[in-house]
Amino acid sequence: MGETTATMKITYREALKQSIRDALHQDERAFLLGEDVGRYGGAFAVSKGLLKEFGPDRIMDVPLSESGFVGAGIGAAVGGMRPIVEVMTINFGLLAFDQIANNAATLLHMSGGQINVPVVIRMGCGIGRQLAAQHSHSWEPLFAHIPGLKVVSVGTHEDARSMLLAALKEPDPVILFEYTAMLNLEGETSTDFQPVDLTHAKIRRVGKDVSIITYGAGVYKSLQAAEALAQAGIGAEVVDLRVLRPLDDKTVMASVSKTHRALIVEEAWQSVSISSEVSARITEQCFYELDAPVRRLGGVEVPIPYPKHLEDGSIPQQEQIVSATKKLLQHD
Amino acid sequence: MGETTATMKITYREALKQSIRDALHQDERAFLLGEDVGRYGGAFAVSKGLLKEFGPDRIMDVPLSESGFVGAGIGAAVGGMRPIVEVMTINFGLLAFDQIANNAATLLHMSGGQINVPVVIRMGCGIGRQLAAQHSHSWEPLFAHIPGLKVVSVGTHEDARSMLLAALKEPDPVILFEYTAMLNLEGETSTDFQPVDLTHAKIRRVGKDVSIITYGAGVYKSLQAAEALAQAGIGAEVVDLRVLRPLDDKTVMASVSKTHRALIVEEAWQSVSISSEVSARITEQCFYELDAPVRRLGGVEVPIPYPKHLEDGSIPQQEQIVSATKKLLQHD
Amino acid sequence: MMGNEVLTTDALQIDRELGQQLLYQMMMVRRFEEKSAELYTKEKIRGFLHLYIGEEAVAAGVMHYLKPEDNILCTYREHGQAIIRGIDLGAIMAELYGKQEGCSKGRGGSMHLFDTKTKFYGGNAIVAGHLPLAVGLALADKKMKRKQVTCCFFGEGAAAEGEFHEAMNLASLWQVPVLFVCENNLYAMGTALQYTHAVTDLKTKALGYGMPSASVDGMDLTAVLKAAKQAIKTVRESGKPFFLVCNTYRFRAHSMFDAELYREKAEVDEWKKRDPILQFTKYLRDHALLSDDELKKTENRIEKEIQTAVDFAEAGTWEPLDQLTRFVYSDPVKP
Amino acid sequence: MMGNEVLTTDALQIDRELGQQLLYQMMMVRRFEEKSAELYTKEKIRGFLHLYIGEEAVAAGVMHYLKPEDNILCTYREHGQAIIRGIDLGAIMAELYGKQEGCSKGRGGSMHLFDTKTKFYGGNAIVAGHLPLAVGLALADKKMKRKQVTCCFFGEGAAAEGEFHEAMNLASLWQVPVLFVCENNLYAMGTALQYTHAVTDLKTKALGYGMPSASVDGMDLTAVLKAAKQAIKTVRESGKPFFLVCNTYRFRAHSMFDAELYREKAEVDEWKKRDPILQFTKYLRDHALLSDDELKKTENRIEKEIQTAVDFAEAGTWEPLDQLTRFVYSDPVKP
Ligand SMILES: Cc1ncc(C[n+]2csc(CCOP(=O)(O)OP(=O)(O)O)c2C)c(N)n1
Ligand SMILES: Cc1ncc(C[n+]2csc(CCOP(=O)(O)OP(=O)(O)O)c2C)c(N)n1
Ligand SMILES: [Mg+2]
Ligand SMILES: [Mg+2]
Repeated sequence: MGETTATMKITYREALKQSIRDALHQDERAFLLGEDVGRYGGAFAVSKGLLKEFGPDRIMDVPLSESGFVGAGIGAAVGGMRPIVEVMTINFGLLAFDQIANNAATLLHMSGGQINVPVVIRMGCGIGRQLAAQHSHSWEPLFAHIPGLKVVSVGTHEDARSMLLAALKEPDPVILFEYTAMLNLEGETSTDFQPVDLTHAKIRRVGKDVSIITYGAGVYKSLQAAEALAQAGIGAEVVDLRVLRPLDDKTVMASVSKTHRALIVEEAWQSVSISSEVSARITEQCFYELDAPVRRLGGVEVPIPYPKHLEDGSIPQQEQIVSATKKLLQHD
Repeated sequence: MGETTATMKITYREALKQSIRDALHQDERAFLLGEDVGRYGGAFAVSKGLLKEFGPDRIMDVPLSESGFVGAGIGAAVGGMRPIVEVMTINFGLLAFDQIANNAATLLHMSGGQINVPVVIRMGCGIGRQLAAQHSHSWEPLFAHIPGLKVVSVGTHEDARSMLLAALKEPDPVILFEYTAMLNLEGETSTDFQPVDLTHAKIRRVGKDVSIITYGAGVYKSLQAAEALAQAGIGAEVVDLRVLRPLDDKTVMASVSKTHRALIVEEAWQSVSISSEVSARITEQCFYELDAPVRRLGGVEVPIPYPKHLEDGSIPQQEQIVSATKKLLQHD
Repeated sequence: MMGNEVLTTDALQIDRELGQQLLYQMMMVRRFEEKSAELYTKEKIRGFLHLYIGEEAVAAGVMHYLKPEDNILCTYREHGQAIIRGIDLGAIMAELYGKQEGCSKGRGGSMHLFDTKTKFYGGNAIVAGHLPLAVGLALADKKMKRKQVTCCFFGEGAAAEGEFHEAMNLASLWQVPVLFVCENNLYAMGTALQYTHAVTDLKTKALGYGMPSASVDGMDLTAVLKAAKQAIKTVRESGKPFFLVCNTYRFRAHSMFDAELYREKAEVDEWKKRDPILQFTKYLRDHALLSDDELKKTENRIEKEIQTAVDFAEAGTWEPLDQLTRFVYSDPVKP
Repeated sequence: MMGNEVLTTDALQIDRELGQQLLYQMMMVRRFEEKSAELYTKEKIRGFLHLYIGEEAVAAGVMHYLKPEDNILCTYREHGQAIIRGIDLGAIMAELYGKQEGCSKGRGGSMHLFDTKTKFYGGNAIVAGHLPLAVGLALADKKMKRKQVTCCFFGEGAAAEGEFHEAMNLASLWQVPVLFVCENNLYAMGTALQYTHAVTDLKTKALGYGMPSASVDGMDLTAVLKAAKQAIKTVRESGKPFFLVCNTYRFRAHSMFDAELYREKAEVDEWKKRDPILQFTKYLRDHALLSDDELKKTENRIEKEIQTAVDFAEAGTWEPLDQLTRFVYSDPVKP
């Protein structure tokens, strides 16, 4: 905030890895378990080297059995550990969804407040690597529907570096979405990692004409779109939701009340999504501030096709964000 | 429509049962499979007597293995049968969600149009019987997020009697939600069952002042609220969405464009729900018709508690619909 | 006067005190549930109510060897385990009423009894959903070098679920101290064992996981005690899992919504002849470890204790509606 | 001239023609995949690409006994099965390219080859997700009184998933004709068999389902043929399921994103000595069923066919973007 701090270049993958390392160093109750996190080095090399550094008790390879090991992670959390469970990708997350929704999310409630479930469940997420219909899901909305969960989305390098550490401090289950298409992306982060909070959305770019509200892989895309819009003289404010449940209404409404226009961008299928919810809330909370109807730009509602041009066509791209924003501004 | 037809009294349970009977009589490829559908008579006695009438090949009891038997139902549909799979209640539906989302919903697409999946998956659904956190889910929104599925909701006796028959005619997978709290409810239906269509929402009550948009267990509640509102001189139009995916925008927008006010009522947790989606669409499609911000009345975001007063407090009740509607009208 | 014979089975010495204590436990469970059924009819208890009647020897026998630090997980049919574990009877009954004095503050009801003080982790109503949790609790114990056993009860129906397979494999792979207790009461709701499992000798299932196993007559408390002693000893000493099948029978309907169309009354009657309480009462009498007078006293004591529990529940209070959204997230930790 | 010995194994008579046909199949799979790897490097193929190299004898041996009306389901590592099943080579390659001339119209790519004409039901990329489908297809056949076998391939890693358990149990309970073929290549990505299963003799798993089973050296085509003949005969005649474990090895990385940190090169080299193609070539030569000249001809023929397939894929067309939302729902049926 005004202060200059030293920055460094780091890939999203490396930032994630360092956050896991820090977590394991900081808390001896923490351990990572998931398919291929150890000997393979992580399906996407996020945990490469950690087995050697921490040994097999803290970097646990597990069999293919998502319901089983996610449930075991929940149980271990109840037993006093701080498990970081990796579900290789969200595509396999439905196999563990019962454990997450019916156990992790309800134990505190069903027990009348006796049982905390401090588990962090990380899932690689999103589209963009031509992995076709069963391997390209953006299912953040499904998890964001469930009370009892905190659902967070790692849209920037800063959050890749720090969100896990914050998640591990939570007494309640946290679902943490990472974006596999961003792993190789380099970014600038502060060398002095500030603890991030898990309650607030974040304004990633200030602007006065329109609010672009997004999360996850939409963040950098929206920032790029905002750059392009700036060229055209349009000041777009980019709001990174970060926390998909519970939503930080205040930051969103403050932004929209200022810009009077909102575009919500996400890669998940548009129907019954985060953008639906944000749109509905804007209507409820600042309808009279709006100079134009809230617009959404979400994923096309199709199982994701394999070919690149069709895959690219399935999610909002920068140009579409730009043109949708411009259209929104013509509504005066 | 104008014509008088004979009507009869029937419980929601009996209507469902008769629809299964008809289905099995009409199509020899149809069969029912699910936990306890046969010898037990159905967890809620919906299929009582059918084992005797149709025999164990057509009324198949299955072991507790939701992923397995739902997947088998999908496979049998691919193999040319017309399975009616009963997932005893939606609470166990997450165990089968991978099969539904990754197989039933994608096979047509992944195969480039070669494979149809004409399966109907029925799930008992909803809250209202003091079954607590793991047994009171209203997870229609989760399924409505998935392209490739048709998701329908049985909110009335008429639909209880006929929707399954329509669903079985679909070439694509249909998820059909029934409401266990309504099973004993008696209702009036026509004796001459008209085939229903699976594309349209339905105006259950005509009104000019406000549109109450709802589905499932919200339908009768909203109709009762509309009665009460009528006493107060307010003409509420009740729109039963019926088809939660793909949504019938036209009917909704026509109603809202007429009444200029919309309240969306559902029992599911409010965040990232059907009501979020409908609200967002109204904003997108008829913002300038609105005389007041769209309002939602959804489930309170809590795992459902066991005691009756807390359970009742978790979902919108008639009085709340009435008062929310009145509030909406004060917005002029 | 009274005999003071001490019986040495392979499992344990049953003296007068222990014998009567075990009998008391089973009778208490039985009477408590009979009372619950009555209260259900009176609409004091609502929702689902699953009775353990007929199966009492399983919980009594197995749990006898558990220590206070051991973890316990159960299904929705868990009144027996909760009572035997020593959760306050009033708190259990209040929970069945849904009062905030209940052991889960009334939020859970019959299917969700919880009590962390006695390491009682539910009351779980998604069939087989608690098996992975059990593995995780045992894993935490192993990691924290606590020498504890996690005892996980579930029905034979649950063993058909994928979670059973995954949990059994994980427990065996990770070598964590879980005792899996399969309460084979021959029915999963209305679906008989032979329609649930291709192999009905359930202990066979353990072969695929390289896990030691045993099966036992779950209607005979002494047999259960014997098998449980061995099984728990194995788990405790080896730190590895064990699969124990207890063959039993429920005398009542699956829940209060069950017309019992799927079985003959004659079958139920046949099994009732093997009532674990009758059998064990006879056993104690035969060995002069129980007098008529003592039995009467126990019965009276149970009546009284149950009445006290009911009174406690009746006097309990409803949680105010404005607290509805509690227990969704933890209260913020005060720094 | 050339020997015309006819070999009678327990399984079948391998004459010159059959021997060379099987060799051709395995070589074709091998060369096709080597070509695919090359094209992957050239970025003609994208996404995940899982090679079957080293495991060819499993598909060739098992599928030899399948009839055109039998159903086949595979994992994402299914090029071998697709080729051997006779899906047009050009259509397979075009699918790997993502062209609309592909066997799944380009929508699926390498992991999702489909061809209903040959009853080839994928290409399924959720591990074990296709096992329940296989049971369902077989159930449909049984209900429709079609005498068909459903053959379902999956890896040893898949056998740890709950779906394996549920599908095995359902198939056995319902007595439906499924051949479950477990391709045990010792690794699930980087997780070795002993970290995936508490019991590493995988056929043991069948005991819990009362299903007949066998395991076989999957590097030896003649052994696979023998075992498969017996297994498929059993399924076809009894209408009941069978669990066949083929012990094999993949010579290549799991997919194109795999640094192979989890195994030693020496181990791979050791297994390469048992290359199924080398072994079977030697076998044919030893029995004078294959001449150098014939081998050369086969190689040439394969090269040519692959080149034709590549040309076909290259010449293929991209589906127009405006068709993006096709295949989400069926086109409305014209009445
Ligand atoms: C995953 C799941 N599926 C279905 C149900 C509905 N249900 C509740 S109990 C039960 C039968 C369970 O049988 P079993 O495991 O043998 O235990 P028992 O009730 O006989 O003690 C069923 C089908 C459920 N609660 N959870
Ligand atoms: C349910 C699920 N979990 C994880 C994955 C990621 N994944 C793809 S292949 C694979 C290993 C599968 O091993 P195995 O079943 O032995 O088959 P193989 O690849 O060795 O042929 C994993 C973990 C997946 N596709 N599906
Ligand atoms: Mg049972
Ligand atoms: Mg493998």
